[in-house]
Amino acid sequence: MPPAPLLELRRLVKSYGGVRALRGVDFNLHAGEVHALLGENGAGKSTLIKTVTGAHAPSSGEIVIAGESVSGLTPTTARALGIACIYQQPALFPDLTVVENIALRLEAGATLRRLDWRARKVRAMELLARIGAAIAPDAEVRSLSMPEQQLVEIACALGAGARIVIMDEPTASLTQKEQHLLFAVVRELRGSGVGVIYISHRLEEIFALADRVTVLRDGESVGTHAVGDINEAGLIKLMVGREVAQIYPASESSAGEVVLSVREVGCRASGVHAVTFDVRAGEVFGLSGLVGAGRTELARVLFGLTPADTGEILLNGERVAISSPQNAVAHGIAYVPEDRRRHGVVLDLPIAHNMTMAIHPRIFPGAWLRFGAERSLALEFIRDLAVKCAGPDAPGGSLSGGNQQKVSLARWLATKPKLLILDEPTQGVDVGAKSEIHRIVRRLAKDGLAVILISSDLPEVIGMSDRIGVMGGGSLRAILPGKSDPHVVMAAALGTAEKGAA
Amino acid sequence: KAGADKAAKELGVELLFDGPTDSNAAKQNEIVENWITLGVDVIAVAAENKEGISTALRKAQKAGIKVVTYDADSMPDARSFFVNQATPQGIGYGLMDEAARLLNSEGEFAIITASLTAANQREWQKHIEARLAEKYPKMKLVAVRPCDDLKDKAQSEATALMSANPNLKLILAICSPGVPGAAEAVKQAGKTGKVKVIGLGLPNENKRYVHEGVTDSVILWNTGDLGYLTIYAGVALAKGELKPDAKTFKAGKLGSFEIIGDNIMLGKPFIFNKGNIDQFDF
Amino acid sequence: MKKYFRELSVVAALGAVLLGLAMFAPAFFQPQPLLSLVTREAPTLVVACGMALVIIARQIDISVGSQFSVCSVCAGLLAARGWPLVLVLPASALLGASLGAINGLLVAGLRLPSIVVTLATMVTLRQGLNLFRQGEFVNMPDKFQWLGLSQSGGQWTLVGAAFALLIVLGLAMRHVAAGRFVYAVGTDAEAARLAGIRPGRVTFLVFIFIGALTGLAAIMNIVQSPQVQPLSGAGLELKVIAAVVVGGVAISGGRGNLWGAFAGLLLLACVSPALTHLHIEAYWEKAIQGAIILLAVVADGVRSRKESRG
Amino acid sequence: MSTDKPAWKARLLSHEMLLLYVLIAEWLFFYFTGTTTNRRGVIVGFGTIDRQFDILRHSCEIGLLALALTPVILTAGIDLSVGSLLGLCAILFGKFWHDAGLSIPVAAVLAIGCGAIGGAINAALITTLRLPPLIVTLGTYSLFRGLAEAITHGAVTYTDFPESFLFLGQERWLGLPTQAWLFLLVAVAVWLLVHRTTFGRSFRTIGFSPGGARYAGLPVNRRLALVYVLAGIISALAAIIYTARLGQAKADAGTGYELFAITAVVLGGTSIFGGSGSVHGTLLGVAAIAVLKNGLACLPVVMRMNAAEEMSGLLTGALLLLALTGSVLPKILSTLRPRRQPA
Ligand SMILES: Nc1ncnc2c1ncn2[C@@H]1O[C@H](COP(=O)(O)OP(=O)(O)OP(=O)(O)O)[C@@H](O)[C@H]1O
Ligand SMILES: Nc1ncnc2c1ncn2[C@@H]1O[C@H](COP(=O)(O)OP(=O)(O)OP(=O)(O)O)[C@@H](O)[C@H]1O
Ligand SMILES: [Mg+2]
Ligand SMILES: [Mg+2]
Repeated sequence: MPPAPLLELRRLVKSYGGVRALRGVDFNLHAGEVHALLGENGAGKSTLIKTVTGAHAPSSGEIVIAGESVSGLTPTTARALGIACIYQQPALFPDLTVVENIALRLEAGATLRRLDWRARKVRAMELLARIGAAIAPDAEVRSLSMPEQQLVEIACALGAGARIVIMDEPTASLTQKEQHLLFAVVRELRGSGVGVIYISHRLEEIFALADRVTVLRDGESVGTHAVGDINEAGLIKLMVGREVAQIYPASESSAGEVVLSVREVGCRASGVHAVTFDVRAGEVFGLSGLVGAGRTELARVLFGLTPADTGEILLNGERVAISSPQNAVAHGIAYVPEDRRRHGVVLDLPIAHNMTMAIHPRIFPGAWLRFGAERSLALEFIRDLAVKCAGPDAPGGSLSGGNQQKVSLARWLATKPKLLILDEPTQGVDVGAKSEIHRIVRRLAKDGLAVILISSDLPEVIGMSDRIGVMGGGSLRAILPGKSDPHVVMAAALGTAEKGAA
Repeated sequence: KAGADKAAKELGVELLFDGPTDSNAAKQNEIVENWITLGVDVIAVAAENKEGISTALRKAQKAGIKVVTYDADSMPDARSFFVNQATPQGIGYGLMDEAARLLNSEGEFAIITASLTAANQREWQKHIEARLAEKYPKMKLVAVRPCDDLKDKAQSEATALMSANPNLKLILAICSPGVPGAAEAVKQAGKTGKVKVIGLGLPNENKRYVHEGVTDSVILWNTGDLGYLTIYAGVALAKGELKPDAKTFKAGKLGSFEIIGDNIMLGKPFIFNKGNIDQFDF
Repeated sequence: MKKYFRELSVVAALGAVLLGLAMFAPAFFQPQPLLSLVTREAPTLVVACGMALVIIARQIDISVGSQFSVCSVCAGLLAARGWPLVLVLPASALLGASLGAINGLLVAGLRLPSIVVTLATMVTLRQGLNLFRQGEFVNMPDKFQWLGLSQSGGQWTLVGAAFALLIVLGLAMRHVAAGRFVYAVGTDAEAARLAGIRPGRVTFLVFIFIGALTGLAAIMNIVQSPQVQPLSGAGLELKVIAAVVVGGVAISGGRGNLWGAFAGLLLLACVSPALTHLHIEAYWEKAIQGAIILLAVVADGVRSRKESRG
Repeated sequence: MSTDKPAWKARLLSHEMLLLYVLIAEWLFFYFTGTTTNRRGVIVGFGTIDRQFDILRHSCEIGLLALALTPVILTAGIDLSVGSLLGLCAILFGKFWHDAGLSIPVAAVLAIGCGAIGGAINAALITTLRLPPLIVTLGTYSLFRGLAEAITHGAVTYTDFPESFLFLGQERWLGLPTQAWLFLLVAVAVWLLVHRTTFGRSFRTIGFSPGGARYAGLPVNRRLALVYVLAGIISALAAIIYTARLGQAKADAGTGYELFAITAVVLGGTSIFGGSGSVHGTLLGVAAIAVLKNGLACLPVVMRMNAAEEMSGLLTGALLLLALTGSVLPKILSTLRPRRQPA
């Protein structure tokens, strides 16, 4: 083992306003190792690496690189110190080409330096070839798909020639072939003495790739282990702090009439094709799949944001054409979107305004605002869903993620929908709020609502759903019964194993 | 303004002077209404918009304020006297006649105006065209181009006018930045003498071009005298010395002026040329 | 081809106008008057280059017209005091740069919206100048005209300088790192920060830069005639913004280039002389300009809409 | 509730209240320095009732445009074409009445219809093609003014309107200048629309987060269209009042008014980024600018310098910068504080 670790973090603390994302984390990384970082959504993994890359300044604590304590790290100095990073949200420039994006991330130095476009292009192609990505180097990044953007990110990190390479969920949207190429790259890096921090929610990757693993929970490190010393169950226990199976409330409802029936529905613009399934009243229909599988796109089709152009949709047995969200709402469809901060709640508006946003015609007859009615409705939902807030007038942005999610949910429950589509309802939500949301979903199903639950959290889909649809590449690959084996679901999602039973 | 100041000093009255930098009827009304509430004794106005300003002036008269107009008249019932130095007709005819004299009543010419909508410019242009139709059949107005009161734009427009109309003989600028702008363009095109420039303007802005022979004449009502006379008339009116039926009016050192109807006549517009332009500095 | 659709369509429109002129008013293409017209637009081109940068960086500067006037008058006054050109030129650029720095400070430092900040500085500078000069012309010494050269020498120098600036800047935007920083900041300031660029500083410098260019342009303008009118430059901001936008620089930042801005400027600058040459009445001018602006953006909108569907 | 007290305090320090204090201070200042007794012993200057009415009268058109722009800016849009549209509608109104021989009310209704069409052109380009409002309205700014000039050849001026029409712009009714009643009516209507209906709520939502509004099932395009069409209608109304006040309709009516109106709206606390702002803030902004402008014209010093126009422009610009800086100062201070603590 080398004498001084490549990177050492001592009692690192980071707060965002009131949120303490990191509460004194210790961490170290050696040359020539792959150190996996594990933890639930919102555990603080991304925050940790952002302090290392200089994107955010830590509130307190020390960052030691190759034995030297550094302070006032900025993205530029971090890069100069040999740190490269693949961010979870691709930090690419959509208006610029692939070559330029790679160059901007790789080239440091004087602002008046001349750019050699030919050399840049050659280099970009080389890097892309190394990770086996077939991407036109002159394409604008905005025209790339999510996985392609992820590949460009990887190429950037690879090309930096860094001593420390950080990868935040690099495989989230990759196909298996690309994953294998990436693994080869990581191993090659390790072989050449580079330290790799590898973040992933997929345990099998960690066992395949990592040397050591550190688990974060609620902003604290709950232990570092050599991968050989620990098994999957042990890791999960560390991550969530209890047994997985216990968290999900049992299904109490029995399925009733078919509420929604989707027949061969497709939408060219959003890449959804030939999706067929039914959802019954009182049923939770889970939608699983890898990131980019097209689940959100399907939901957007059903909600009229990108209307379907083929197939038919039947609601309560009647054929309907859903051409716009207004239309969907009128048909009793509700959609809690996945991007909470951009689409779910309007951060600058009070909670009460957010909650009544989808029921204007009903609660405000004749378009006149009735503040009293609005307030009492908001108070009711705040009580029912146990939203922690200063009051109905507090702006949505002042709430924690989980509570924002509840506000978003309340908005749609207020419409008294027949069909509720939940897209990643617990992403970035803490454990407590998560199980509350689960309980609410169960209760709604029991009251006869048809629920479509989209989630990337495999245990969640399996634990919550009565049936599980598995998507991939924009189409529905399989419909599995509830409580299926996670491996079967994953296999269906990856499209590797034989089709599961419907 | 200089003449007005001098008259005010001689007569010992307080003078407020306000003029919008850009010619704008709405603004002028606001200024007049401002003066009414300030309770001045006399208001002297060069009307930007005949009908528009008249309402305000009638209001002033109702408030016991004496009103004289100068330069450009309002409706006759909205003021007591009009200090008439040059009617729009006088200016228009004057300019056209001067242009015809320089061209021997023959050839193409173009007009550069401040903006297509400015009231006084419209008025002058109308009279120029009337005079043209009436007296100079061999002359032709090929274009009217606005310069937004910008000298630079006038220069560009004049350049384009000359290349678009090879037979252009004269440019007539009826706004003051237009004259030096057009002159500079003519000079740069090397057409000094071939394309003549005349217009309405101030001597200082044009001296150089007049001496170089680019600009032939600059026409101006003698603002010094006009201001002087206007102030005298206003004060006399306020003191009751100037009666509505007077036939002549004596204004300080300028001597006596004829009154026709309710117009106090100052005389013809003043023409600056090589011979006299150096005597003036404003 | 697809990438440069916008630039090419502006060039095509320009070509159509020129073709029309060649057919119906060949007199337009006389070398000497054409050179004069181009010289008159040279300062505008310089300011347009700066504006393209500002808009690419996702900001806007509507105070350039006022800056232009202030620089013109101050430079004129200095010249009248006997300062030589070699001093007046940098002084004017410096004055412009410091006016730009005020905008930059307010926008980058206090994170205020640039459209409002520059609206305020535009009014303040313009009215301050009116107060100070009351519209009076400044007479410049003769040796300033045409930079002390002969007329055609001066004209070629000015046109050459403007073109040189355009080419240097246009190439720099693509081939020098700083230029790419401007694009990066305009595209996504946060991503730029993560890539090690300091968006605040880039914004600040861009405002200083347009200020300096405006100061320079003011000099390029005042040497073309012996007098400086304080009103000169009024309305320049709209002309320049329209040209840049017609040329395909996206108002939302990050897209477009100087070549497009140049084509846009030529197209709009052609309208007025073209009308004169085609003997169309002047009162159509504004309507035609407005129609050109709208056509350019509508064409782009229709195309990007088709693209996002396909 | 425990938050009651700070909220009350915050309200006293809200942008609108601060602006009100500035307005009152301005007014008092001019009242004491701009009012004099003239030789005839009559009180004249800023302090007279007539003066106040003049201020009101002169701010009606720009005030209307500012009212039109408030909902637009709330949706994070902008409309540069309102001043030009005012000019175009004034011309069309004159043309309908004078050339087509229609009665005044019919001509007025038609002119307002044309204003609506002008707004609809903006709306169509902005919503269906998703073009940035700044560019679209920059184009129509030129186009509308150009059309006004083309229709009249720049030359035709419609005048000789009947007394009964001029009454609207030049006389008083029930004690107030006639047009002030109309202005008040529009102000109340826009206030109600923005602050008391779901429309206003949607404007804000769209301004804060267009995506959020769409995902909440709000008819985003319809609301945006409404905002621009409304701006067109109000501009046309302003055109009619303008014509009545000056007794003439000409192609240059309302030149440069858009900048005043935007200034007033922003001064009134409406964020140019959309979402936050208020109609009463806009009214205060209009008043602050109008009082400043008229007050300066009453100050003897300023009058002697003949600098009312310039001074008021200068001070308006300064006031705007001050208001902007003031609005971000608390935020900046609060971001500075935590940084200092660990040091
Ligand atoms: N910019 C921010 N402002 C406020 N809070 C933030 C910000 N970024 C992250 N947080 C909060 O900090 C906590 C840790 O977030 P972080 O993104 O580090 O989680 P993570 O472990 O990477 O989760 P995931 O697996 O979802 O990527 C979360 O509660 C999150 O809501
Ligand atoms: N027509 C298309 N062409 C290219 N890429 C597309 C197209 N439509 C969608 N995509 C991309 O494919 C992906 C489909 O993602 P979607 O959001 O539906 O996945 P998901 O299964 O919901 O995953 P998650 O929500 O976990 O990210 C998106 O990343 C989107 O950018
Ligand atoms: Mg993360
Ligand atoms: Mg999704």
